[in-house]
Amino acid sequence: MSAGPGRPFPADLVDFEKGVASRRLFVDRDIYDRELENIFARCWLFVGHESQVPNPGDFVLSRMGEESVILNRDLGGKLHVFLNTCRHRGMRVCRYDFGNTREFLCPYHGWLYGADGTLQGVPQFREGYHSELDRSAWGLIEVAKLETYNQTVWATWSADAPSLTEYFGEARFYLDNFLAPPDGGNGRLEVIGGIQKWITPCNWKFGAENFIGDYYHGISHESADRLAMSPSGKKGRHTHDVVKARTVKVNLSYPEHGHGVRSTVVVGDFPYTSLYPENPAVDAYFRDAHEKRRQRLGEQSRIYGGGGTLFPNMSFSNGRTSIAVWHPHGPEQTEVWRYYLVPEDAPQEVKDVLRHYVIRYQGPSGLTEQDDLENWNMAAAASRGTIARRHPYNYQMGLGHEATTGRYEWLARGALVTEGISEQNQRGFLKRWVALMQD
Amino acid sequence: MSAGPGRPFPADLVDFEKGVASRRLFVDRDIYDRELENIFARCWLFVGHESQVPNPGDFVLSRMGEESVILNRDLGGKLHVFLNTCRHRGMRVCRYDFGNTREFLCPYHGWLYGADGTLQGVPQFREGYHSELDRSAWGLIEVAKLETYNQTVWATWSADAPSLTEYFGEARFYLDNFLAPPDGGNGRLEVIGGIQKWITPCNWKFGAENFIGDYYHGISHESADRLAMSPSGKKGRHTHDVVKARTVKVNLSYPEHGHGVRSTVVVGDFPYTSLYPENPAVDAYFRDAHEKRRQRLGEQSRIYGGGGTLFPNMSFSNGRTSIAVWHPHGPEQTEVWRYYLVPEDAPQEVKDVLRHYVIRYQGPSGLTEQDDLENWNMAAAASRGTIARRHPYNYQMGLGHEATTGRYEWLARGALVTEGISEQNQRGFLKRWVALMQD
Amino acid sequence: MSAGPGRPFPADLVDFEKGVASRRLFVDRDIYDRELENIFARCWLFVGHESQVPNPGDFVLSRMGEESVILNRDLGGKLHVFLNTCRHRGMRVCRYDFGNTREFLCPYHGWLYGADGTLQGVPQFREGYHSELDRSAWGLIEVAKLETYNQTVWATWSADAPSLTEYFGEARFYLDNFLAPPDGGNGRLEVIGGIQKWITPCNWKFGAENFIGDYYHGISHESADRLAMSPSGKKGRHTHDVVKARTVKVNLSYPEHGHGVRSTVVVGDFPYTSLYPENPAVDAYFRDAHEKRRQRLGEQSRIYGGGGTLFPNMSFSNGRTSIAVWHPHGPEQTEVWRYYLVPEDAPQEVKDVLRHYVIRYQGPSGLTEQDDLENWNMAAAASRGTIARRHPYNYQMGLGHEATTGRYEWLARGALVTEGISEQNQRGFLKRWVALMQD
Amino acid sequence: MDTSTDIERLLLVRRVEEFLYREARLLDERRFEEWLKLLADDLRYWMPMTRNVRFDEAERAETRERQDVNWFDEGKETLLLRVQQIRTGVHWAEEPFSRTCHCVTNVLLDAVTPETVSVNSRFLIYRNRGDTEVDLFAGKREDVLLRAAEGFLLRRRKIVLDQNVLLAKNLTIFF
Amino acid sequence: MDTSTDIERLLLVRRVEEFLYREARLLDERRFEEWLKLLADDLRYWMPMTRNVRFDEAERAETRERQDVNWFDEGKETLLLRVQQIRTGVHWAEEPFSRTCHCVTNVLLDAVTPETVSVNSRFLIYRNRGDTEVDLFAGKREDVLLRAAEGFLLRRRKIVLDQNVLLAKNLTIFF
Amino acid sequence: MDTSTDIERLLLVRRVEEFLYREARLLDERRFEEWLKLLADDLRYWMPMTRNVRFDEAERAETRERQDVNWFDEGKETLLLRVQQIRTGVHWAEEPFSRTCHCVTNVLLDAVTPETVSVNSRFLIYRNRGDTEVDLFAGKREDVLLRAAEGFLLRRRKIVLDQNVLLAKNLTIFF
Ligand code: FES
Ligand code: FES
Ligand code: FES
Ligand SMILES: [Fe+3]
Ligand SMILES: [Fe+3]
Ligand SMILES: [Fe+3]
Repeated sequence: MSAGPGRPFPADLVDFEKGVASRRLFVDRDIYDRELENIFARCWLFVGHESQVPNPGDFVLSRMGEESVILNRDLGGKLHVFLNTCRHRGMRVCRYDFGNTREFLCPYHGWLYGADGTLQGVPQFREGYHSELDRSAWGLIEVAKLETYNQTVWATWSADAPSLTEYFGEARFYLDNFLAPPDGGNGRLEVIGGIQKWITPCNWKFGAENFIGDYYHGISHESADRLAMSPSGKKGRHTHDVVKARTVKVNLSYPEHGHGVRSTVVVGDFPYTSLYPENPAVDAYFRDAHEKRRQRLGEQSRIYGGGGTLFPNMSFSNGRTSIAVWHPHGPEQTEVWRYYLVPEDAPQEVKDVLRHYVIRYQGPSGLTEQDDLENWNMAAAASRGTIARRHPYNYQMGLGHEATTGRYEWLARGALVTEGISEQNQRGFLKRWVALMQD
Repeated sequence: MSAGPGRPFPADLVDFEKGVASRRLFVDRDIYDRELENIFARCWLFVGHESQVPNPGDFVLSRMGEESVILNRDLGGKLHVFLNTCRHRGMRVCRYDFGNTREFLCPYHGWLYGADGTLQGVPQFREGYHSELDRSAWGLIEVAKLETYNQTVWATWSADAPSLTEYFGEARFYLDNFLAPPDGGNGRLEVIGGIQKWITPCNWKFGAENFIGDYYHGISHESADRLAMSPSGKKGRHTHDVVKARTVKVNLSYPEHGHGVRSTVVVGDFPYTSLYPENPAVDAYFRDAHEKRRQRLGEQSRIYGGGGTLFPNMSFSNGRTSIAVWHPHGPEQTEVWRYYLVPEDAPQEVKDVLRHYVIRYQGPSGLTEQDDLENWNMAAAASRGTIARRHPYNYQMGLGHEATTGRYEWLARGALVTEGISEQNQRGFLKRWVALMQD
Repeated sequence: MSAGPGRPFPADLVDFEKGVASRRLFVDRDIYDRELENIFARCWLFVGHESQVPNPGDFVLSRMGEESVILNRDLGGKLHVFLNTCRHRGMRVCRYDFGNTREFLCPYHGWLYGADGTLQGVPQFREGYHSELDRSAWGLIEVAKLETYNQTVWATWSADAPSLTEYFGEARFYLDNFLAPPDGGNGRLEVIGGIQKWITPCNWKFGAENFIGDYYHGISHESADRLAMSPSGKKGRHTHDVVKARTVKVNLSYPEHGHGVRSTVVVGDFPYTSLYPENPAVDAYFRDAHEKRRQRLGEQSRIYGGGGTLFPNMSFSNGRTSIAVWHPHGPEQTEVWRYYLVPEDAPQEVKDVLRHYVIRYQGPSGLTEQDDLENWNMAAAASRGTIARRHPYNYQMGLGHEATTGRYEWLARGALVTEGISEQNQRGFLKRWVALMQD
Repeated sequence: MDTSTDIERLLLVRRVEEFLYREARLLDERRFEEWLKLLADDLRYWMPMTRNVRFDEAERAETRERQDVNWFDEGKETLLLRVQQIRTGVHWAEEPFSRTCHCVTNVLLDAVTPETVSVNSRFLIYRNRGDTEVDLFAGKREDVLLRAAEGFLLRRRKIVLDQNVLLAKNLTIFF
Repeated sequence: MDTSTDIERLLLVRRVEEFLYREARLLDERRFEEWLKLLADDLRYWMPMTRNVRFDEAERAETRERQDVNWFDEGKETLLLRVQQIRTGVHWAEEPFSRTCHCVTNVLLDAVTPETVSVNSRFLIYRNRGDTEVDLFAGKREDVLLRAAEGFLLRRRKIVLDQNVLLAKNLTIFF
Repeated sequence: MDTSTDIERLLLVRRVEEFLYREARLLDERRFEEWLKLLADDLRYWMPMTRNVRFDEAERAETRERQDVNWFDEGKETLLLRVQQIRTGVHWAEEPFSRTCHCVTNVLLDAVTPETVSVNSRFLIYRNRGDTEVDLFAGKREDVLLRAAEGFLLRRRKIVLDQNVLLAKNLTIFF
């Protein structure tokens, strides 16, 4: 029963009433091919951060779906995202990971594109083309829409896509939270040099679902939890360091959009907890930020840590400020790109501390993500088989227990909300996934 | 013309009248996918030997079709075969090749299964699942049926499968013969530690067909035959050492079941032939066994050596007591698992001699199987092409010369039988194969 | 929308009016599979050169489509091309790259084929086959037709194929030119020992199209052009060394056949240009050849250099006398075989000079082809994606400016012709490609 | 002839080789605690990421130590954590554990001072895990060895892994 | 300084290296009969299989010599058979023959006695065959060399191949 | 003991190793102009192709120097062109440039004369390029080093690459 592009979509892949989903979602080539068309060629996708291309002519490679794209700033300073391919015979026009350039020269036959994507020169234009080639129609393939949001850059191949803020919906509140510096002010984040890129053998949705709200995979990180690796140097991960106040975990799902967020909310009093007692400068920075944030955000400053996935494949972790993009790379392979961010105007010492912690925490060399990657890989592999595919995955945790109002009015606006532990967000993700795939 | 699962099966792939079969059987992805469903998800498959898991809690990994399964003994001593995948999100629950365990803990989210496959613990059962998860419905996926036969363990995913002895049919006589110790008594065989596992680039049916009765591929082993490698140290392989009496080769096919057996039968007098003159203890063991066997089995002790394939993919070689399982691993790849067995109560010297000979004889380091593997590989590769696929394989040897009664009544019960050299057994194998594939 | 064998062929893949062609032609598995059937199993294919198998019993491996074939001379001296597979169970019967043999013994079961392909011996013919096997029907699979043309050897799987000269059509004029020695006489070329074989990650049509008339990819070789690598040791490639006379580039397309040729024609006076001033013996050879050629060919000696592609996958470069065969190896992979030829009766010094130049010029170690290979690879890879596939390649150069008569009557007989730079030949190639694929 | 300094040098080279080979062996034999003892307390262990840049911008290819994101950029304390993690038995990425084969080649001495020896070498590390997982890591190491009473101690290691997109799912082994 | 024992050691290390490198070269150049001459008559040649086990059960990973099934577990007489088989010209798995490249690295001496030298090393063996067949074998060797009149003889070789499921169709080459 | 010739030999071996390792390093660090200085003016640089032949026809496997088509069959002047080409910045096959790791192992001396030293070795070269391109080249080298005033110079290099069909799209690197 094929589910490839252009064929009717099997109705029984996900059963929201029973809370189960077919393993085929994670291993099937036809479904994957359909995702490339119905999801990655339509949705808004995260492509980068303005701090990567501060100056006119700056460019950096990124990806959309399986394809290489160029994120750059033209000579007038305008941002663009182009498919990295020549219109003539398809050659990859940009082969460097980053740099600054006024133009993209195709090395195959020499078509020359400006930084704004226009086709500026074609060898033999007069002699060979008799000046008949319509150069205006053969510029670089540009995304249908590009928008930035607080320095993050997003693009879509769909001219019918809603505006980016519409696309975010109310989940935007949590993106704002993520993109704000520790003091809750208007400062910016910046990407630290170097994007971690690696290939991991599992379907892209493992990462997307995991970050959307898998608060219940503690056993995955049992080994990290036994170490003294947290910023404070105490037992376990940073999650062990957090506020002594009573907190509650909150899951927020936006099934219309597919986004999902997990967050920790402080219930009672909310004093600063020193994570860096041995490093006074850093400690002072965070203490100060903590105070300012409380003052600025008031009750809303109760949100603490967390993260989520913006549909389909951009996951963010706050606290440890990083973004993971789960680029599809075949039904059983993902190319992960992980960006690390720090507050632009924090002192160098603070940046160092953040950088050092997060790179030993996440990524393929990180003490926690290593075990996630292993679990996703082996789960994917063990789901491929003839018999395995007959048995769906179980998404029943908290099924039917979703609420529509949270502890605070501002907390769960527009969302389904479950306090504590639930698979609500994964179900919400799949809701949107099915809606798009059925199209 | 696709032949994948769920589509009508091409009628012309095998022509039993002409004795030809399409090369597509050995290279085509669609046919292969259909085999996984119609054959490997339905037939009884060999999964191991009780001597591998003697004690409660013992487990060993095995395979069924392309999938990893766990063969284990629960705490009450009962044997089980489980698909090696968690019911929650599919994680491989057992990642060690063998061992002893009371339980299988899934490292992704911590679902805990007992050695009997029951789901015993689920983190967040109360908080997350509101105690609503029906744990009794989400245990490990167990085979539909499991049976043992003289210590060998078999399983099937089909609840409609006949009993194992029905499945064997009259071929059982030869399995009995294989599983009996040299003295023909009730002693057991045991698997020597370590299963040879290797990946070889050819369709799984090459091995299955070869062992079912390819008595005519002597040229494959021409190089081994020129060596002095037999147990007696004389020229050639063990096949050169055997009884001086007049013998006749017999091929037995059970097309209803797909099994096939090849055997050597002694026609005249049948004295003991000393293979180990330089090793008195070993020699004495076999001399004694020889006598006991004659007394016990009488006329039926005339069967000597041989082997066969029990449909679909378990091949056994007696004399050199080993079992090969041809696990499908893609249309052009097989993962071979080879088990070596010795009589449980033989003296250590005898076990040593048997072990030493068989591992230099079979397997990827064995002096004979190396050349088989090469031939299968290159035959498969040269059958893949556009033109090659238009020309069927030839299975005509002895076509129309099958008899239904053998030299002795007990020898060919329920079988087609051909003395000497024939492709009868391969045709019988394909008969069953077509019947299952047409379903 | 599948385009595999046996399905209707999508009408919109190539639009000759607009001069565009879908990227799917270069990345799509279904289209590729159809090519194997509709093109490689039907067209005349280049398989080698008589100088590779001068004596009875000589053989050399070659390829047709994805398959290994044997080009050999039987004991009577007759040329044959056989599929390299045994009729019994498909084993590759010839596993050496070249040699001399009276027979091909299959190492699996010992079927023995003569050098003329007849099945001469079958083990167990009497005992196993009861002498019933029709050996005359089970010889090696031979091509439907084999023809030689001035020492080059061609074969086809199609019994309906026209004669080879019909197949060449008027493009034969340029093949004659290519196969003639420098003096334009009747001397022969010979293949220098060793065929370069390598695997490169792009569709086979990249090479075929490039050599058919890509006169406009100078930027690809910008780096070579900056070196002093030409035979004369002056700046650039040999193309910089050529005659000082006024020349004009000519493109010739034979859309009925798919062939295409590019050539340089001298317009005015045509004196010898010394390329080897420092090597008097070589210089003398070429000076002499130049004069003889002028005398022999008269006006037609104006053709100078060039090359082309004979549909589908044989490309020749004259001047630097080599043949490339673009063997398909999957939709995104090609196995290139490159033959280097020299005039058989040239002095050794001349052969050395030619050999030395051409192997540092072409092939994977050659200073120019390295950059071609890179461009084809990256162009292919950047054409695979979901969005990329929506944007066709541009073939508009010179569209509508093809003439049917050339500067000289003999030059463009039966051809479309464009002087200077054009993509006419690539369009002609695709014309034939579409015609065959639609069948 | 006066070869005594040459011989001194030879002996030093061999001592360095033995240090590196023994270290590799400890890693391959999973004797991680003994390996930790070969590390100086102030060790810097750094593996930059490498990016694709123009022929004349090679110096921009590598991410910078202590400034950019790197694959590794740490000290002994973090390596200790990594060892401890493996020893928990619940570090799933290493359960079952990787089979590693550290091949060290092309050992060259750079600066030799009374306190330290700088060493340049190449490595090929083959990793095999589970049924059929294979990774091949190749690259260069630039080490600084401290001459301590108990023998050499590793004070600094820069590892240049010759990959752009990392072709392994994780980096749970030591380099 | 008193470096004479150090120098003795150096010379011994190099003699061992030369033995191993020459041996590798004989194998790569298919001079198998000369290779056999480097083997002591009582040679044990053993390659266990390796299994996936828990972090703390590494000693159970390998199959046991002379007890379990192993990839190789034999003496010189069987190696002689293997060589003879290759020389028949009808050993199809080696027709056409494999191109091998035996890289031996990390040579370390273990026990040195008046009669024997124990050696630990790493190997990477690249095999290429036919058109495009490639295998990469990586692992460790533990050798015991016998000091004989004619030079070293190989008395014992344990080969640990770092694979669980063997990723090659056969093992027709020597390690 | 009389080890002085042995020591001479040891020193020579190390000098040869250092030459080869330094050469490899220059290549890996893309210091091609310095590398060219290590080449004698009359250098022969030859990489034959290898064909599949019968067990007893090994000598026909390789294409012949200066007669047949080879992968490389050239002198210093062509290597100079190759370096110049890379330095143009428009040699697309090397834009972005390859990351190479030249591992040289099994260094053995053959003929040693007052003028030259003949050396046999093995190599494994890992190449990584672009995002995910990987090639592994393995084989043997037979070098002749010229003893010049400034140290060794490479006078002759035969490279046997253990591949039949070349498994790389190009050979833009040095061996
Ligand atoms: S592919 Fe870019 S100019 Fe031709
Ligand atoms: S996958 Fe096993 S508990 Fe979640
Ligand atoms: S495959 Fe050739 S004889 Fe059987
Ligand atoms: Fe996690
Ligand atoms: Fe056999
Ligand atoms: Fe070109």
